[in-house]
Amino acid sequence: MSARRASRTSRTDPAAEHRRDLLRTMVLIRRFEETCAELYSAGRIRGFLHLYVGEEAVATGVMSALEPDETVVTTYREHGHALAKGVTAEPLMAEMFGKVTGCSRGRGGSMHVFDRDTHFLGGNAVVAGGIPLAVGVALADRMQGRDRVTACFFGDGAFAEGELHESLNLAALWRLPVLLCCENNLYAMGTALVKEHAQTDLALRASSYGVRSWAVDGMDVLAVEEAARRAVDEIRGGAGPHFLELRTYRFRAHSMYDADRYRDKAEIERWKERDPIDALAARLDADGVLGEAARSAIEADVAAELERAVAAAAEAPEEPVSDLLRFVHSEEPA
Amino acid sequence: MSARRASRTSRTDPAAEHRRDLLRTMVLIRRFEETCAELYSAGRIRGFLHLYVGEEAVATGVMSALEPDETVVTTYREHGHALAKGVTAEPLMAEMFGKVTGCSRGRGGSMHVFDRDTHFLGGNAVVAGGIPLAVGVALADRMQGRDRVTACFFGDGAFAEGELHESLNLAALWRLPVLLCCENNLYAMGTALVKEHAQTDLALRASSYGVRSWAVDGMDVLAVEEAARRAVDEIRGGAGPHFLELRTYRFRAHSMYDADRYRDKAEIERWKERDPIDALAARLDADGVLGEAARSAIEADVAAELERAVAAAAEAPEEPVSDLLRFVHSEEPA
Amino acid sequence: MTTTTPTTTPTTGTPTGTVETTYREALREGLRDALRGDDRVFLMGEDVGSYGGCFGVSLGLLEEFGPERVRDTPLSESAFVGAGIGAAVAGMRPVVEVMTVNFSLLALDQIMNNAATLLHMSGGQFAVPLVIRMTTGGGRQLAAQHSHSLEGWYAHIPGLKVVAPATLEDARGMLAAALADPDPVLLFEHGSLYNTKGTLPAEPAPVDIAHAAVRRSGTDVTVLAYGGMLPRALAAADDLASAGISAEVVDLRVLRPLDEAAVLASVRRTHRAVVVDEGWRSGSLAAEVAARIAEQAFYDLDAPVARVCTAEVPLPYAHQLEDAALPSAETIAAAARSCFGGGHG
Amino acid sequence: MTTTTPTTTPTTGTPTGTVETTYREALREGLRDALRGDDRVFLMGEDVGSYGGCFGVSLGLLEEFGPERVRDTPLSESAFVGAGIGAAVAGMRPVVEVMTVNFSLLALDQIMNNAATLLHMSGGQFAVPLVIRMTTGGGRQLAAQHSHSLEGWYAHIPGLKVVAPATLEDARGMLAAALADPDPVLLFEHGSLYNTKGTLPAEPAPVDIAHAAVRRSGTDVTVLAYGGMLPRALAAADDLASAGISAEVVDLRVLRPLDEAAVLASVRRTHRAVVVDEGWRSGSLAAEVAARIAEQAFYDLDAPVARVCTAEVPLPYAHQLEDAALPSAETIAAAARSCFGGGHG
Ligand SMILES: Cc1ncc(C[n+]2csc(CCOP(=O)(O)OP(=O)(O)O)c2C)c(N)n1
Ligand SMILES: Cc1ncc(C[n+]2csc(CCOP(=O)(O)OP(=O)(O)O)c2C)c(N)n1
Ligand SMILES: [Mg+2]
Ligand SMILES: [Mg+2]
Repeated sequence: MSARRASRTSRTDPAAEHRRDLLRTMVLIRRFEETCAELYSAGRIRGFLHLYVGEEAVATGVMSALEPDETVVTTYREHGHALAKGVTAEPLMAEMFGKVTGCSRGRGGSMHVFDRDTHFLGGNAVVAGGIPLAVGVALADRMQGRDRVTACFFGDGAFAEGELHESLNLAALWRLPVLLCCENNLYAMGTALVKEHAQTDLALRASSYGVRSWAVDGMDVLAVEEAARRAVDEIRGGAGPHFLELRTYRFRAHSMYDADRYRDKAEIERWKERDPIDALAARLDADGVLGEAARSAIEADVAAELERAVAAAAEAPEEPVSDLLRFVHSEEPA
Repeated sequence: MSARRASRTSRTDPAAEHRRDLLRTMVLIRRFEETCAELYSAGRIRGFLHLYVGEEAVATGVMSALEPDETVVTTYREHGHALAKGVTAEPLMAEMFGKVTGCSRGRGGSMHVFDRDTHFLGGNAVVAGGIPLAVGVALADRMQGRDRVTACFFGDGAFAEGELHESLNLAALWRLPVLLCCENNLYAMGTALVKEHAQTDLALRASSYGVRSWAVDGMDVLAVEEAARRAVDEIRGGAGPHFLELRTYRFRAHSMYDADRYRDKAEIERWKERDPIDALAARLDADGVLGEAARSAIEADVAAELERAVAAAAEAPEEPVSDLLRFVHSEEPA
Repeated sequence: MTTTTPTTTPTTGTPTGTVETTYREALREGLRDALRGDDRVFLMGEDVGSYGGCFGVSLGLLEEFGPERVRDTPLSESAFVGAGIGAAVAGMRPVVEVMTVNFSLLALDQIMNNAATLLHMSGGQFAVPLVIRMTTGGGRQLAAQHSHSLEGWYAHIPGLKVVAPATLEDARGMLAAALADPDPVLLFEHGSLYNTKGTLPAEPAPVDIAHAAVRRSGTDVTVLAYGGMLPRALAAADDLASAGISAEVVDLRVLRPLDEAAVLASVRRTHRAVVVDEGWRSGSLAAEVAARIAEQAFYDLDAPVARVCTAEVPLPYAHQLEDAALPSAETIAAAARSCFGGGHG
Repeated sequence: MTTTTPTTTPTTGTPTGTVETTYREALREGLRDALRGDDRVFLMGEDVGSYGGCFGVSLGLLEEFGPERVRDTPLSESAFVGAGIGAAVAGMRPVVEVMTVNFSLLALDQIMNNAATLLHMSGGQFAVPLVIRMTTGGGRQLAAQHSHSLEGWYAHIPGLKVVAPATLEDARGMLAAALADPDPVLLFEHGSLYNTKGTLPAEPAPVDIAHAAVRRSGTDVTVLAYGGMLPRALAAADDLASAGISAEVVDLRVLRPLDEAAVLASVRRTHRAVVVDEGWRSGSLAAEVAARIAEQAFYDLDAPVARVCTAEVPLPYAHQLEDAALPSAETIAAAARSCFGGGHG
């Protein structure tokens, strides 16, 4: 995103252009996933598929505060993070199809998107399991004198895992440059926040580790971006880890397997009224910097991009079975 | 202890008598462990041996607030807890010797003291590993309608483990009757508190889970007892788990293997001035309810008890090797 | 001591006293029977309640038994497994569900260092009558963090019993037997079996968790399998039959302690053995079974024991790679045939 | 790529260019060489710094290399092992110490689901050049939560290398080889070996972590062992020699991938094999070794492969029980003798 942003800010109103870019990213994520849902129903994507629909503002806003060479570690619900970080739709879609042109060569699938070029370190499907990795990347950056921030995403459910606690303490103790982004979408699968946590103010709890923490409206991409920038600036300035609790909601079920029996339909509808894409579009409209035509152009552009991605993925070759045992060990020395 | 207390409160001044009992318990723990240290040096106790010297007020004060049928779960540094809970010196010493008359039949040793009669559930040597057990016992009590409190002991080091976090949340979420006693002796082996935790106010951190928490002077047995009683009363009243941070210090090295290179001798000396036994004795003296003779009597009584325990342990038989495979599975049906 | 009242609510009654059911529903019936029959039994784990279990096994049980006995937990594998151990010690009969064996690594310290060890370490004082259920296995394109078969590790731990239902009977009946055991029992459900359909007697028959079961008799070669590999072993036996090889298929069922007598008895009859195991080959449970056969039936063997295991690779998402990594009816049959090919002997 | 400068600070110089040392000191020299030779190397774990390592291995390194490179961690096995993985991915060469294999269960999710898996799951993009050291084994009356030998479990995991130094040479040299490996390597030190004394050449010789080593040549029976069991296997060989049996003792050294060629070559010469393993028998690494021999050298064997493992019991504190549970020179020798006793064959 940063790269794209940079290439476009030469136009007349850089701020407006930037906000349109944010909108485009969110639309790309939304449409990408809607396409995935269809392809899943058609049996062309398999395994587990967790959609981010409704939460796009979180990944989009945070990534906007990161540099291209800064690492992101995230979960199985990561298509949005990948696209926002700059992984393009084509290798991402190919990964969904399990093709060798996929960003993880088809070995990872939806839950394990990896991309070295954009410093995208997964795609971790053990809840909370990615957090220590992010702490380690931050440690390496610090030890090697690189001025980088590593961002890590995880859910409200992950906050209950021991690894979260250990990692928060370690990051705070060593004042490591890591931005911990807790996507609080109020559910861990079918378990509501109040059934996961005795004390549900997660930002407050994170602050008890000596980590600066804020709760942020995760449906407002500009608010997310602003909070992330502020946190990243402070981290770059040496203030140690920061924690953002991003209050958001998933509009769809936990995964394609989930019948979503545990949520009140009215609750879902209420949250849909706060759709982050509609909200930003309305704001841009109000500011006179979007309009019907521009929005249609974004949609058309995204649709074309996805069409190409799907076509390419469909045609791409499968990895030959004779290569099964590759990548268990490195093919080159250290 | 409760039983012993009950049997003695018939004398003239029950409060004084009770405080003398607390003193006796602390002296018993101290002398028991000094004896162990000698026996270890003589090669008659083996394995790891972790002494509680300096911390006696913690176990003694907390146990005093518990009923005989209430469960205690603790760590490898548990001789004091066992003695205070009512395990007698004889089977405890036999356990140190690895004899079949030991409370764990010699299979546990110093780190794994268990005693069903006194509801003493170990002796857990994986740091923080006992905490979930205590939560589970409390859960069973609640589900079976038993009005009991389970007490769990662990160190400042254990607070960094994921299991602490998961257990605190679970206990708080389900409002379970468990008393979490964190023995903050400022070190986890050779690692000082400030190198273990970014935020060292452990009671404050525990409170962020929605658990009522207090920091208590762990060198003052009466303060510990009072805090424990207050917590236990509230827990019995249905207030859910409570957390006590008991600020204490170990006068000796982490274990008999430890050369104690990492602590400042002056720091150790400063803490020794706050010896919990001397402190209580001085107070009882000042209140005119102890005196030289009474204290000597306690010492003599304890010495005799330990002499008997050592003699019995020395003479007790070893378990025959032919029984090696016993107790891997139960010998009776459920 | 645990008395399980026979259920009278079969999924679909049939005139002949049998019911049409699935592996999933059979497991659910087992849970329902256990919850009905013993107040001390409760089910606890992530999403066992409102969600109905991540694979739908416990659907409806929350409504029937309420949130105290069908207990949703936070994502805290170590704490809730440990709490199950504590509750078992204190008189309950918990059934703890860990979603998959992959995540059970987060609770392995509790399982190994407490559940399996407390009784012994305490010199026989504290038993742990706990059942832990989890899903194992691959074949559903769930990739490298959701597909592994680690039950062999658990089968290494003294103090545990480990069982793996492969049939509807076992899916329904093993839980009662596990709960009747005074010590911890791990029950591994295979993810690819949940939708398996079949019929069961309306009245649940008691199932034993001490013995392997011969699922198909044969004379020429013994194929040993369990869980998700049993259907593949049976398919291989069909295939072998059409090539004139009579394969006996033994369902190990109990992974610890192994029913060595049954294994050896079959191999001593057939003189050839193929061990099928979805775990990775090196250090697999199949290695143990093969080693025992080679140790104790060495002079009865007409060919080396063959093993068919999963390729030594974290399971990939791509279907063709995953398929190639897992044992199949074809690779099992080929291994069996290879027992007849040798020029030595 | 990792260049390790040969150390020039032997513990005690001797005229002949050798030094008197111990297993512990040899490990420390290996660490010191690694820290000196490569800025990317750092040591991290509980009490590796001020305390000097729970078994004294890293004593003095904090003073020499400072707290950034000899890094005490909180008690958080999962987080600091995971952080080691992340740091390795990001260009460092971490050496993470987990005090004992028993506690490593708390980090097993990270080791299995991340360290071993990232490279594959990412289609070759993210390698994890990490070394994890830990102590294993019993024999010191540390009872059931500090004494187990679980390295066989790690040897089951594709994507890892697993090594176990039994000699002073290997104690000093294996770390450099492990750090030169682009992928995760686990190094198991045996708790009973730390005080082993001996001499080493002053100049460290490179050690390979691909091959087993014949520690004693023999012609009648192959005894396979590693780590803490090697001295017992060698003692058994002495004992057997006096009874006229020539035992070859092979030190497996590398538990994953097994040096199958070396194992088979020896067994094909001696026609008899005893596998010694401190793990519990069922599902032990010994089962894998025995299975491979029986699979691939079946027609070369004059007797079934024998295994000598630890009794299937959580290790007890009492010395006589612990001794009885562990393999000993006597039980190893007896197993070897039993290979000659059979009336069959
Ligand atoms: C350790 C572990 N336990 C359980 C699961 C199964 N699981 C996958 S996602 C999930 C819920 C996670 O909730 P949350 O962290 O809030 O993230 P969200 O899915 O809401 O984005 C669960 C229980 C898992 N993948 N890993
Ligand atoms: C999980 C685990 N990691 C490491 C150890 C080794 N160890 C034993 S005691 C100890 C320090 C514990 O410190 P703390 O919790 O403060 O208790 P204290 O010994 O001070 O009473 C360590 C690191 C262990 N037993 N378990
Ligand atoms: Mg969530
Ligand atoms: Mg401490």
